Amino acid sequence: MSHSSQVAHHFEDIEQQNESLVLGMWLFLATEVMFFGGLFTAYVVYRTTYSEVFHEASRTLDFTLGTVNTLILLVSSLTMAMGVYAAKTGRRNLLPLMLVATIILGLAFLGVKAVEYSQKFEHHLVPGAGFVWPGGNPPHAQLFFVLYFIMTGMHAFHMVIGIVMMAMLLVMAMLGKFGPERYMGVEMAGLYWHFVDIVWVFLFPLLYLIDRS
Amino acid sequence: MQNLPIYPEQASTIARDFDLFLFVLLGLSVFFLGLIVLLVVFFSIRYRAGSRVNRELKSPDNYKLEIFWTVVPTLLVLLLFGWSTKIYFNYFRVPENAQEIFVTGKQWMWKTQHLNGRREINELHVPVNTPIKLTMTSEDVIHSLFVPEFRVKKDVLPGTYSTLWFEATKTGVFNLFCAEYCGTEHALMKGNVYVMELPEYQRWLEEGNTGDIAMASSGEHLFNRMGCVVCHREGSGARGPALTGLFGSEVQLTGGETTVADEAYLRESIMNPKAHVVAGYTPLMPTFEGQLSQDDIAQLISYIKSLDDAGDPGSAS
Amino acid sequence: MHDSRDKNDVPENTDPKGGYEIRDVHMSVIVIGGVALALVCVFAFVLAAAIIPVLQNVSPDPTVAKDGPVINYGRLLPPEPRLQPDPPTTLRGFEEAEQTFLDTYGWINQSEGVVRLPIDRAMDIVAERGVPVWPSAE
Amino acid sequence: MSTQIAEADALPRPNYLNVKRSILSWLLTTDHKRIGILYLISITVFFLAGGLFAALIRIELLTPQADLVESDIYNRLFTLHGIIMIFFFLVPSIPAVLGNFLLPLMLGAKDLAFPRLNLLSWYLYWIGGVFAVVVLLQGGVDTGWTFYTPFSSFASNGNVVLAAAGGFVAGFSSILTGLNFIVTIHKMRAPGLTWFRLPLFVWAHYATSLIQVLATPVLGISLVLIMVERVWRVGIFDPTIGGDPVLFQHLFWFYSHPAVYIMILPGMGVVSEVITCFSRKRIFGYHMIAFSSLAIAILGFLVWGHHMFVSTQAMYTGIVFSILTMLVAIPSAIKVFNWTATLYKGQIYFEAPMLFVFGFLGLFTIGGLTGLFLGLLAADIHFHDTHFVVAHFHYVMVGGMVMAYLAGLHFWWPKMTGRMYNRQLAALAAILIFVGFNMTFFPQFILGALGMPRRYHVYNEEFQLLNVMSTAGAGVMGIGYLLPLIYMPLSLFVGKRAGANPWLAKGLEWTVPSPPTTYNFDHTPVVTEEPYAYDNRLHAAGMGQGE
Ligand code: HEA
Ligand code: HEA
Ligand code: HEC
Ligand code: CUA
Ligand SMILES: [Cu+2]
Repeated sequence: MSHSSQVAHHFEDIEQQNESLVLGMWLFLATEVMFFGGLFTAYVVYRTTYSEVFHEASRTLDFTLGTVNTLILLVSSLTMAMGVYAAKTGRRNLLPLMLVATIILGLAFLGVKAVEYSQKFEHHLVPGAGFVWPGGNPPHAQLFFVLYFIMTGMHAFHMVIGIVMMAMLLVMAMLGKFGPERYMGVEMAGLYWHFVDIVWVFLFPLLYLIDRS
Repeated sequence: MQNLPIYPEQASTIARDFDLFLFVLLGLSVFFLGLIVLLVVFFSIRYRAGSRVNRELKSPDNYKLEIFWTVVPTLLVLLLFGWSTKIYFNYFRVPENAQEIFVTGKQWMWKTQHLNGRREINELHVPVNTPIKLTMTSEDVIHSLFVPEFRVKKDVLPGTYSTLWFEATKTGVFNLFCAEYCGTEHALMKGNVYVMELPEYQRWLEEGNTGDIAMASSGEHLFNRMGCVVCHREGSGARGPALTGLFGSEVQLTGGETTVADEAYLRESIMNPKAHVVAGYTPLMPTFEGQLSQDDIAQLISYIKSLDDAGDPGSAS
Repeated sequence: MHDSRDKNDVPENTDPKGGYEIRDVHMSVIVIGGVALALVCVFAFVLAAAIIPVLQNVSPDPTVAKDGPVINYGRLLPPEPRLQPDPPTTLRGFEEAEQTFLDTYGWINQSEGVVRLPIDRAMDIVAERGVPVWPSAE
Repeated sequence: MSTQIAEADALPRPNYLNVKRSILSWLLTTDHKRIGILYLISITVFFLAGGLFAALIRIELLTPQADLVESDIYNRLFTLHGIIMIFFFLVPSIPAVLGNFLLPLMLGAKDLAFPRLNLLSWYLYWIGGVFAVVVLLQGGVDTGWTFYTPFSSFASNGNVVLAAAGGFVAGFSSILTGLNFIVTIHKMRAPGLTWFRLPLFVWAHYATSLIQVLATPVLGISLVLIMVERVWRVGIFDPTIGGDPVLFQHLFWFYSHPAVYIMILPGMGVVSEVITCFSRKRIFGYHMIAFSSLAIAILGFLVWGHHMFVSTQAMYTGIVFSILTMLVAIPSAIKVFNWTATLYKGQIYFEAPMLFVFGFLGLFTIGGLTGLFLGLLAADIHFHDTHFVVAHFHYVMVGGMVMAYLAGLHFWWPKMTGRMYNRQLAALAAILIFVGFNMTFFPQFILGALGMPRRYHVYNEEFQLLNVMSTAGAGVMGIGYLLPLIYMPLSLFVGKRAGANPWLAKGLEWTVPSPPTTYNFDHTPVVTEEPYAYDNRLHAAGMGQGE
């Protein structure tokens, strides 16, 4: 059988290679789920023990910015999916466009996050010495913000990695590297991006929507 | 060679049930271990390479046997689980009439305090045949109170009261260890449990508790509430002289004469501070006449008397 | 492109075209395994819940001392000076209380109208009016 | 005709060892066999370091008072001994050395699914290793391998952050190896090699990789939280400001119990291969052993609470964890029974690998049964944090896993190097290690029963005699471990040529020359027969002779 240049030496054919890459990516996402799982466990434990303080603390988060960010990510998943479709069907001009859109949306998300973080600094809500909390038992409130910063920070870090990947794919797309016979790079990036989006879909309600009564 | 101890003494109610359970568990384990070892040795000798024995195999697999040696161990371990949980139940639940003793673990010492206020370090005196409930917490890291002869152990966490109970069935001195690693001197954080007959224990308990401990402690309460501590705090910068070791000592007054700080002097200093102004101090102290009853003053005085040089008020002198 | 062959319907011993084995374990085996595992967990939780009442009436029901946060409310405590569970926090609380006692107004004894003044204010008053009990500052 | 083959055979055919000899070709190799050898060298280095610390611990414990080292040094000794032995020796040992080397060969594949990822795993392992060495030079870490808070977060003056970072990076090496294996087993099996024709070594590694992929990230996040807590002290685990130290214990043990099954399952895989080959008999109950591996892996995730029976756990929680711990023991019991039944009516050869497996059967059974003791609530209250636990986990880890690792090493050494080692010395090593081991750790069961707590460098008088016996045993065992370090490297120069199948074993890895060529198979093999298709009636002439 022809050993086309796309297939690595130790694979028999392209199906085997593609299926291996996809399975590999899903397994990697499983490790990410367990990694964030540890954080969600800590969040659940402390929210149940200090629920009323967590309610108060959650109300200080900027609901509108959070919603905007959720929309940004949902749209970026759409552009990402379009990108993968473009790569698979060989639309050489649509792919870079979609990649650029995804990068811009990603940067927008990080921008909004930066704004939210700066607000926290102004309101002295950043855990550590400078933490000021008007309401009841400040240490428990600080715990909410510790979890807030670690979880959104870890998510943002994964966002940065995603954007870097998109940039590399963009360069390769501009050089016409992707097409129907070679699209796995884009598909894998797509899987990763959708995962990062889903993590935010869990983070947003847990952190922002505790008690919007 | 001194007799090689294999097993710690049985000195608590739970120890007896525990030892019986462990004996049976050990028996079962030796049986299974023996079974495996015997079979392996027997098979490997009988069927060693080249030995002329019948090696005809009816069928490679034998599902009946496999189901047998899945079901039997499962039932066995669940029975063991049931029995062990019954003992765990008694370990976990504290009898109603248990006598409470407070324990605080601190990096590398155990501090215990009986309900009448008597405190000990690295020692625990308890009456025999009486359920004792230890209410324990830690001042810093996680420790774990372990008395091998009682077969009891419980972690001691900062910020949490964890409870452990036992009923000693034998008088004597037993080991008290810290089991959870807690730092450099983890191996030295140990002491002894002294189990005594009830009357002897009562005597021990009372002996350390002189009458005025109760008076001194309420005195201290007043000392704080009335604000004396604000000016008579230890350390530099306090507006008034430190009162530690004052009682019975020579006091230098302004104007050169000295007097002995006896009870009358203390009473005078509280009611009419201007009468004897201590040398080197501005007469800032306000009079507390009309604010303190005679009892209050008596308690304050017994508290000031208790501030002996050790600076640890009320410790068992 | 590959015909979408059902993974497991390839006959047992032919040499699959692709040069690697594509037959996976039948779904039924995985489902049975998953169900068995779920049953084991349910069994464990049910047995645990069942065994507690059984043991409860075997031996009298002394209080189940629950480990919990360090709360002294409603406890029979030894007299002061008591073992302190958390000395640094207690000291911080004590000094704050002491400072507020010294710097704020407050009732000492409302019925007799005795009030507490901040120490600096009290010193100014003493400087102005002197203290009635003390002989005048000659 | 035969002479040409002999001549051709005499010339060193190009194989994965001699195809390229430069250092760079080794350091940048993506050949799974070379990466296996790189791991073999790396973990031996760490085993010696860990063993050195163990030797120092045993010497210190000779006397009730502190003679060799002060308490602070001793605390760092057992912490580093634990961390190095677990994370840098035992977790990678069989998967990274034998697994990497043999999985593609056993599956009929040319390499693992992601060769470059495999090399990255080795480098991540070594970055973690460098962290460990830096921690060592900076004065070590004194929290115990369990890193319990709040001691590790504010009271320890050891290099906790560095050690945690080292563990974090090394963890990814384990995750990526697991990921590589799962994809390879799913997607790269030779034609005809259906799941129930896979060697049980592969089943064991599949189960192990599942745990590596799902459990290790949780260790990652716990170490990250420890680092955050230690640097900024924001109260995640600090009770004085609202945190809960027991939460760390839950996160840590959620990884660390599955981790102990990461450590034992590959060993069980080796035992299945060795015991069938040297009793010339089909494995008894293939399906039951394969499913037991998966059952252990999955149930292993549900029992972590048995490490916290005496912490402030609710009664109900303790009971549930105790039941599940009992149930997790059953698959191991099934395996031991099946191995024993495999010996029935076989042709048993007492070669070195088989001797190590006999050692495994005895010692793992003792270790496992004492694990049952610890799983029973009543017993654990007394035994927790005493030398009884130390004895338990050394019996299963050293008595079980290291014996299995040595069995595997002695079984596949001819395949990896094309050379036969001195079989008498190997037998002596097996016996020495077995005797030394029992002398070292059996007294610790009694010490534990007597109530000697763990991590004590100063102990009561009455414990001394048993400790002296234990230290004596450690000496014998140490010599036993040093023997393979001599005769195995020696065999590379003086050992007889091993030929393709010195043990006349079944399995695709024995159908290729030893040492194999870089791409393993000239043409993809087709598998038609069941695994372990030995005929127990025939005498395996020439067993172990090589060419
Ligand atoms: C390779 C590693 C390994 C393995 C395989 C095991 C296997 C088991 N372990 Fe162990 N364990 C450790 C490594 C391991 N452990 C470590 C490192 C620690 C301490 C960590 C620390 O605190 O530092 C520990 C601690 C530990 C504890 C906590 C003790 C404490 O700190 O208080 C417990 C409690 O349940 C436990 C239980 C078990 C059980 C039930 C098994 C079972 O899987 C064993 C099953 C095997 C058998 C049962 C034997 C074979 C069966 C037969 C011969 C048939 C007859 C059997 C029956 C009737 C069932 N282990
Ligand atoms: C896989 C894991 C593994 C392995 C292989 C071992 C191997 C050994 N272990 Fe270890 N051990 C642990 C895992 C392991 N251990 C863990 C997890 C702990 C708990 C840590 C904690 O509490 O935090 C522990 C703790 C522990 C203790 C308890 C310490 C305490 O609680 O106070 C003891 C005591 O005897 C001990 C002894 C030994 C011995 C004698 C060996 C022997 O098998 C070692 C034999 C090897 C050698 C003797 C090497 C021979 C070579 C040399 C010495 C040559 C010189 C070296 C160079 C040239 C570099 N170990
Ligand atoms: C506003 C500050 C202040 C307060 C409040 C105060 N003191 Fe004083 N105290 C002093 C000063 C200044 C002196 C030393 C000058 C003197 O003897 O009048 C003193 C002296 C004393 C002495 C004599 C010390 C010696 O060495 O001879 C005693 C006893 C004493 N105070 C007890 C008390 C008691 C009891 C209270 C509370 C009921 C109290 N003080 C409250 C400032 C204070
Ligand atoms: Cu306290 Cu160890
Ligand atoms: Cu465990």
